[in-house]
Amino acid sequence: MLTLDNVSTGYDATNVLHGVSITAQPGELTVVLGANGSGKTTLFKTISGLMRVRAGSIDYEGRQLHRARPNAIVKAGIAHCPEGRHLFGKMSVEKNLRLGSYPHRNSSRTEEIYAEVLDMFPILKEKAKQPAGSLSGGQQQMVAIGRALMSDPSLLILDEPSMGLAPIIVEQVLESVAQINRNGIGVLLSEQNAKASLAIAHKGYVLAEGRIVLADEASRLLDNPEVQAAYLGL
Amino acid sequence: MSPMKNPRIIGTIAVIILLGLTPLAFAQENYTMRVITVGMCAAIAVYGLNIILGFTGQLNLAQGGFFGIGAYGVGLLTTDYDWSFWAAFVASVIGTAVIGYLCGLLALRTKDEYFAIFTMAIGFIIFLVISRWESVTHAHSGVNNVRFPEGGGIIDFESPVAMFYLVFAVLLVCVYTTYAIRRSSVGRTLLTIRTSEDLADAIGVRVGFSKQLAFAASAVFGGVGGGLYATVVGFIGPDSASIDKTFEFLMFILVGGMGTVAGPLLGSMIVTFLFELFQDFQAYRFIVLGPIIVALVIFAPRGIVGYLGGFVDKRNRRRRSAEARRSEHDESAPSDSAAAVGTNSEEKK
Amino acid sequence: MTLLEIRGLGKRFGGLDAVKDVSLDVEEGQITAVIGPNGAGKSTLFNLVHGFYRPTAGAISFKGEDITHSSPHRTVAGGIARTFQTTNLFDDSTLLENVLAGRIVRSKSNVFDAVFHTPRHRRESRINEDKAMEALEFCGVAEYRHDLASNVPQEVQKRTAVAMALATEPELLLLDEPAGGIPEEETVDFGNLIRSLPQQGVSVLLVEHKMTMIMGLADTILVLDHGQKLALGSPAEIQSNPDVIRAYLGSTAEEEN
Amino acid sequence: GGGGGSGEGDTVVIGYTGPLSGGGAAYGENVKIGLEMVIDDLNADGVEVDGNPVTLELKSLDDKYAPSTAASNAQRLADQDKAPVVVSPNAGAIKAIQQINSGRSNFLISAYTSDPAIMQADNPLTMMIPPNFESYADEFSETAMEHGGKKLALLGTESEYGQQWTKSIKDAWSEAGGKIGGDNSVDYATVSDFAGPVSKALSEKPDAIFVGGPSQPTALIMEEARKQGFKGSFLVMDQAKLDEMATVTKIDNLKNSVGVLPVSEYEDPGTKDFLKKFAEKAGEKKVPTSETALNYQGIAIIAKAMEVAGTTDDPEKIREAIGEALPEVDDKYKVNGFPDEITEQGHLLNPNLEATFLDEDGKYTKVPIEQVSDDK
Amino acid sequence: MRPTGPLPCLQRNRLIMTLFIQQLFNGLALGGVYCLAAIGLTLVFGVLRIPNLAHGALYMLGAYITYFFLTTVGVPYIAAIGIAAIALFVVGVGLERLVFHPLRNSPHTHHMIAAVGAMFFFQALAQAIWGADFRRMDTPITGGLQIFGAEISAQRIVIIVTAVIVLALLALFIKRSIHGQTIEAIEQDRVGASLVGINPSMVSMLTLGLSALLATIAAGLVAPINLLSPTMGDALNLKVFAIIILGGLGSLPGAIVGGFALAIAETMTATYISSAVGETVAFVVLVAVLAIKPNGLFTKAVQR
Ligand SMILES: Nc1ncnc2c1ncn2[C@@H]1O[C@H](COP(=O)(O)OP(=O)(O)OP(=O)(O)O)[C@@H](O)[C@H]1O
Ligand SMILES: Nc1ncnc2c1ncn2[C@@H]1O[C@H](COP(=O)(O)OP(=O)(O)OP(=O)(O)O)[C@@H](O)[C@H]1O
Ligand SMILES: CC(C)C[C@H](N)C(=O)O
Ligand SMILES: [Mg+2]
Ligand SMILES: [Mg+2]
Repeated sequence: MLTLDNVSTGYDATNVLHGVSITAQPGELTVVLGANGSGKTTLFKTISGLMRVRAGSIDYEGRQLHRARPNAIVKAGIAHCPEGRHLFGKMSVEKNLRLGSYPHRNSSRTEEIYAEVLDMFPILKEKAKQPAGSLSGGQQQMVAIGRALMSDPSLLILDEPSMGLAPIIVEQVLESVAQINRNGIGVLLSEQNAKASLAIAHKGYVLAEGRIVLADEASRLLDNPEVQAAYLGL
Repeated sequence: MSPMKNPRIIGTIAVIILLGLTPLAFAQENYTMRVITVGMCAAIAVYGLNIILGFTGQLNLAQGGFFGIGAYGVGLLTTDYDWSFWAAFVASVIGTAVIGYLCGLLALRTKDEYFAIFTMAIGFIIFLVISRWESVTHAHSGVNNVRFPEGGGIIDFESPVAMFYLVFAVLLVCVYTTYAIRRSSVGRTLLTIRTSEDLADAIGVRVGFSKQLAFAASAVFGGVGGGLYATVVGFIGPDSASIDKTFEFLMFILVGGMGTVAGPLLGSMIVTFLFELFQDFQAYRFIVLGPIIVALVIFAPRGIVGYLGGFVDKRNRRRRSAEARRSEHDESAPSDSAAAVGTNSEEKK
Repeated sequence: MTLLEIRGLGKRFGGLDAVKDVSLDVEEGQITAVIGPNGAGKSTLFNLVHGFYRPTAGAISFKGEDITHSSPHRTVAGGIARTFQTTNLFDDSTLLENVLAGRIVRSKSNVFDAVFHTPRHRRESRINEDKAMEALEFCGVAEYRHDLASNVPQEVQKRTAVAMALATEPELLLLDEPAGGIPEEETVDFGNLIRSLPQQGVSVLLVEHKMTMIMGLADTILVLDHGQKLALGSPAEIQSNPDVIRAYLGSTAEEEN
Repeated sequence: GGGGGSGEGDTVVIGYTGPLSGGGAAYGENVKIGLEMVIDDLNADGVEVDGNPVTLELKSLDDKYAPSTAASNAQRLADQDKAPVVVSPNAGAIKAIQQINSGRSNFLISAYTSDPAIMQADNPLTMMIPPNFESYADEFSETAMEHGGKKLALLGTESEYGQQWTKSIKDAWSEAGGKIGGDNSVDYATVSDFAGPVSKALSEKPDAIFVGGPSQPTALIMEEARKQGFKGSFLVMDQAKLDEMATVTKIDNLKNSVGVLPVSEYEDPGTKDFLKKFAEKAGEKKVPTSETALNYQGIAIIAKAMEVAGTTDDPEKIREAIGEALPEVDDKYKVNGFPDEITEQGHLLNPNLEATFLDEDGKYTKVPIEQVSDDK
Repeated sequence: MRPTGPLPCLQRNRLIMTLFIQQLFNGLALGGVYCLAAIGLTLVFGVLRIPNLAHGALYMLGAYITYFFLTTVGVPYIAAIGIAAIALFVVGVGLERLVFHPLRNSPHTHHMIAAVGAMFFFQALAQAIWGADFRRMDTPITGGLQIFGAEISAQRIVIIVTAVIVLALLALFIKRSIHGQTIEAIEQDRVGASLVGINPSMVSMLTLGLSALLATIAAGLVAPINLLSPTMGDALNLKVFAIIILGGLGSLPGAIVGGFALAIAETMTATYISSAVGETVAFVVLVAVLAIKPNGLFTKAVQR
């Protein structure tokens, strides 16, 4: 279980997150909703160690992570597919993906997961030898998701995974996310398409200006009139 | 905001006035005058570096070479060919411009690290030519008795104070040019290239052409600095074109602040005096100076002017953006249809 | 009137036809959309039109003039502006400075004007500031003009990118996923901004994956797949085209209606 | 002599600017040791100017071999430390300093270079210490030809000084009827492996090779030449010292060479004591060179000239007094071919200049040298 | 005295041949020196993109420490190199921690100047400890070979062979091993690298340590054919940058070809044109090549 207790953090002098507390149950799909600039990306970056925690604590399966470095956090089982992808542009798609398995590089599961990823995004099979930087925007997004999966995580953080993807692929990706989750991997997701994401989630949080303003079962959020007005366009 | 209220401009003007007054205090101290005057010659070359590196973002490591071409142009023409200083000066500046332009033509085909090392090689070739082409440059024997500028019977440039003001005047032109460029669309053009060549391309900037001009201009400043240097010191050797000069210039600009108006001047003066200050430690001064250089780069990465300017900018920006927001909200009917969009999540709910 | 004419355009990368035999007319005063699966060649098409890439086949003309091999700065000067798929701003400059950068292509004054502070330079500076403010206001982000680009929310960045492109005074604006990263529910406002462009004399060529937005905006839609034309038509035609549904829209198509 | 008296009398600063870091540091250090030694000795003996006891003090600055830095340093020493004399050990630096030492600033340059170009500047305040190197060319050529043959290869260093030397050897050699191959000079300081240049020089099958730069790399070049089978003789430039070279290579590699006389071979009255003091100061292993010895002598001469002139702060008077001072210098300061005259231009001359030939048995044979005029 | 009359034609041809072969081997040996010196730099500049101008100073320090253990302490040659290599590894790690790590997000300019500062420091330090005098390091590897009348010493053969082997191993390491790829990954995207579990700080540290270690091995092998002095690294510094840029950044085969090509060009022009031209030729070749191929000879395959 991932627990954030009263976490605050930010850039420069100003805080962006103000005492955020959330939990993500193992194996569950947790979705974070919020308007542009509400702090979703910042929250994810804080969990994966890309940003320093200024106050509060983070605990994952009994381990204190709020002081840990990103590489230790990946090793602990949390993979982060970041906003902006951060691929290795000059390396081939295959190398990008294989570097994803770096924390467990000698594991026998690597080939298995690699095959699964290519199954999920068949186009990457064709592009395996191309530099990642020459792929189309959407294809790069697929590589980023695939790379995160390659670390065989127990919790996968996806920051707007469908950004830039064609509608049909969005559908597929959300389907895959649900599938990944059904396979027992916990997922922490932020997604533009609130309705579709709530539909596959167990639990949801609503973030506004760096504070959690709502937390509930996903199905209940779907029915919540406030949420409907703000995020579901109803 | 009127320029007169801008703390950066006030600061720059204060520095310049202070510098302009130094002869009052030090006219009798040849040593101090010499160090300052030589430092100003370097500062002129550093203003050149500021254009290509500070504004345009291209790490040009040939600047020491261009400085050397300017110096040797003046040195050789006034001695071996008996030209007047002014004619020699103009000729060598034009010469540097031509050589700079041609070098730029080749060098700018490369990018990033390749550009840096390419220009380093050019600088080094210039140095090797100067130090080996005995029949023309006298190689290591150097050029002796470089002529003083002719004062036309009005000014005697043999006086260190007169020489100081000559270099000072040229320096002023460089500072003002830098200021003018920075404020104009020319400066904006170069800055876009520094940030992203692709994006600059996308908004219609003539990237290649602009880089080319910036490179040539930077070489010209190098030549001007070198030409003055030759007459100030009277004797020049190949060391005036060496790669060490380039790294010295880089140090000056980095310590002063890249892409700023006052940075090159402040950096040149401060580092020059720092080096003189530590002279007493002789060979061991670099045990202290080395780490100081490293520390400056680490702790004031944007240089002294960048560091101070950062505060000013931030304060200004904060005040101005607050102002902007206030006025925007006061105006109840923003211009166009779509402009009424609330970008603020608050308003949307 | 046809503003942009693309004929038989092609671009190969190694063995791959990123764009192949694409023809398209972009009419003045219209919003033309290009959609298609990831990697269909949409961005490549933009890069070809804009002069970033050299086509390996075909021809492009703008206002009757051949621009097939024209370089980007010529294209921009000629009246075509663009934004990038991933937001691209000068991060450590303020928004105003960003948009002013868009004015460079229309500036005539040179270093000497700047140094001697000539009347031309003064006049131009004033005009540039005015136009930049105009563009910022038009895009609804004027209140952020003194903020650094890296410090403003994504949507403001996206709008600023449009403002910067508009500052070059284009007749045709190429927008590559301008609303990427903006939640679908919030794109309505952004859509309104784009819709108002043709009235300002700016025709639009648009790539976007947000179908609600595209269907509401576009006059004509070109669908690309594997670099080639899959369909061309009105939103209604496209939405019901079985090929497009299969290759691109998926089940969302039905859901929308 | 400014610098406030400290009870005992005035302190006079002897300025020194030389390469104390960078490629020339070893050379600059050698000069500095000589200066330190002579100032210690002079202070111990007591210097009295115009009835007042004077303490000498050495102030050294590093110029990394850069002429313009050297000139700044010299100016600083003259301005701030009121040094009436500034020592500089290389021709380029001296030329740069000559631009400023007479006129607004006045100070005497104690010039340690054997390049006569500095005498041609007609600078009234320059004292040149070592012999004009052009003097060596004739006798070197003659000796080498005698022990080797008529064909010479040029393999000197590419410094200004090396180039001048090469030129003068070239002239002398042809005049003596020898043949000269191509000029293979290389910059000793930047060459990573001497094998290439040596092979090239040897490909012309020379009977003699002209070498020289700093002692150690010169030794390496000679060693490489011997390794590649060269049997002829060497002409060794005065910058390299045969005894110092023997510390990095076997003496066998150095045999059959003509070069300047090692300090230890001089028979001046003060040489023995000087050697002893040097060993105490610098260690047994270090070889004393003329850089140290000649500057030791040089400052002793200037100190005496101050006494004779009765001033420590008028460089012109000090310069004028040098001629008169020479015979009065105490014997202990005569260590390395002590001069008995100073030319009008300011060159110290020893009438009995000698070089040396290191023969097959490893013995030094003296070779008398006739000095040439400094004018071109 | 040898006969000085005109040589028979045949004999002259043989002499010309011998000179050519001799210079070819001299060029190869010099190429070995360049390559060895370039190896560490290729890792740090070619792959991590840190223009470490202090590399020459590390090389110098490596030589002095080897000398110290060999001469002052008296351990055997190979062991002295080994100990010095370990010492320099620590120095390299320290350099990364204290200088390059704080600058990880800064542009090249900063790295360069900081490296110059570090170089000044190391040189001054070496002079303070060992003095300015030249030192000579002895080697137990003596003797040599005669090939077609050309003399080549055993030490130089060791240099050539070591250079090629080490560079080839390194190329293999970068291409094949996951550790090699981590270095590349860090250069391309630091954030991405930490997200896949790489510790960029650790890798940078190890890389700099490794580069200093390799510089020491180079110095230990090369120093015996020349002299030790605090500035001994200067002569190599610029040339080594030219070499790895010429080959193409990050391309190790490029570094090998570049090193040998420049060295042979240098020796040959010095032989057949003049030594002044020989000195310049490395840089002229660099400028000419980059003017035609702006990304170097062997641009990495993936850069396309
Ligand atoms: N590098 C940065 N420096 C300063 N402020 C930043 C930085 N990155 C983000 N911010 C600010 O932090 C706040 C939260 O941003 P964040 O990216 O976490 O929001 P988000 O919910 O992910 O938004 P989006 O939906 O646009 O991705 C915003 O106000 C943003 O302007
Ligand atoms: N420089 C390049 N080198 C090699 N292949 C390239 C290059 N640029 C694009 N491609 C390939 O061309 C195809 C078209 O890419 P493009 O970026 O035009 O797609 P797109 O339609 O914009 O996709 P998306 O909607 O995902 O942004 C892709 O398969 C991509 O991998
Ligand atoms: C041997 C020395 C007298 C030479 C000195 N390096 C000079 O430049 O004059
Ligand atoms: Mg986000
Ligand atoms: Mg695209």
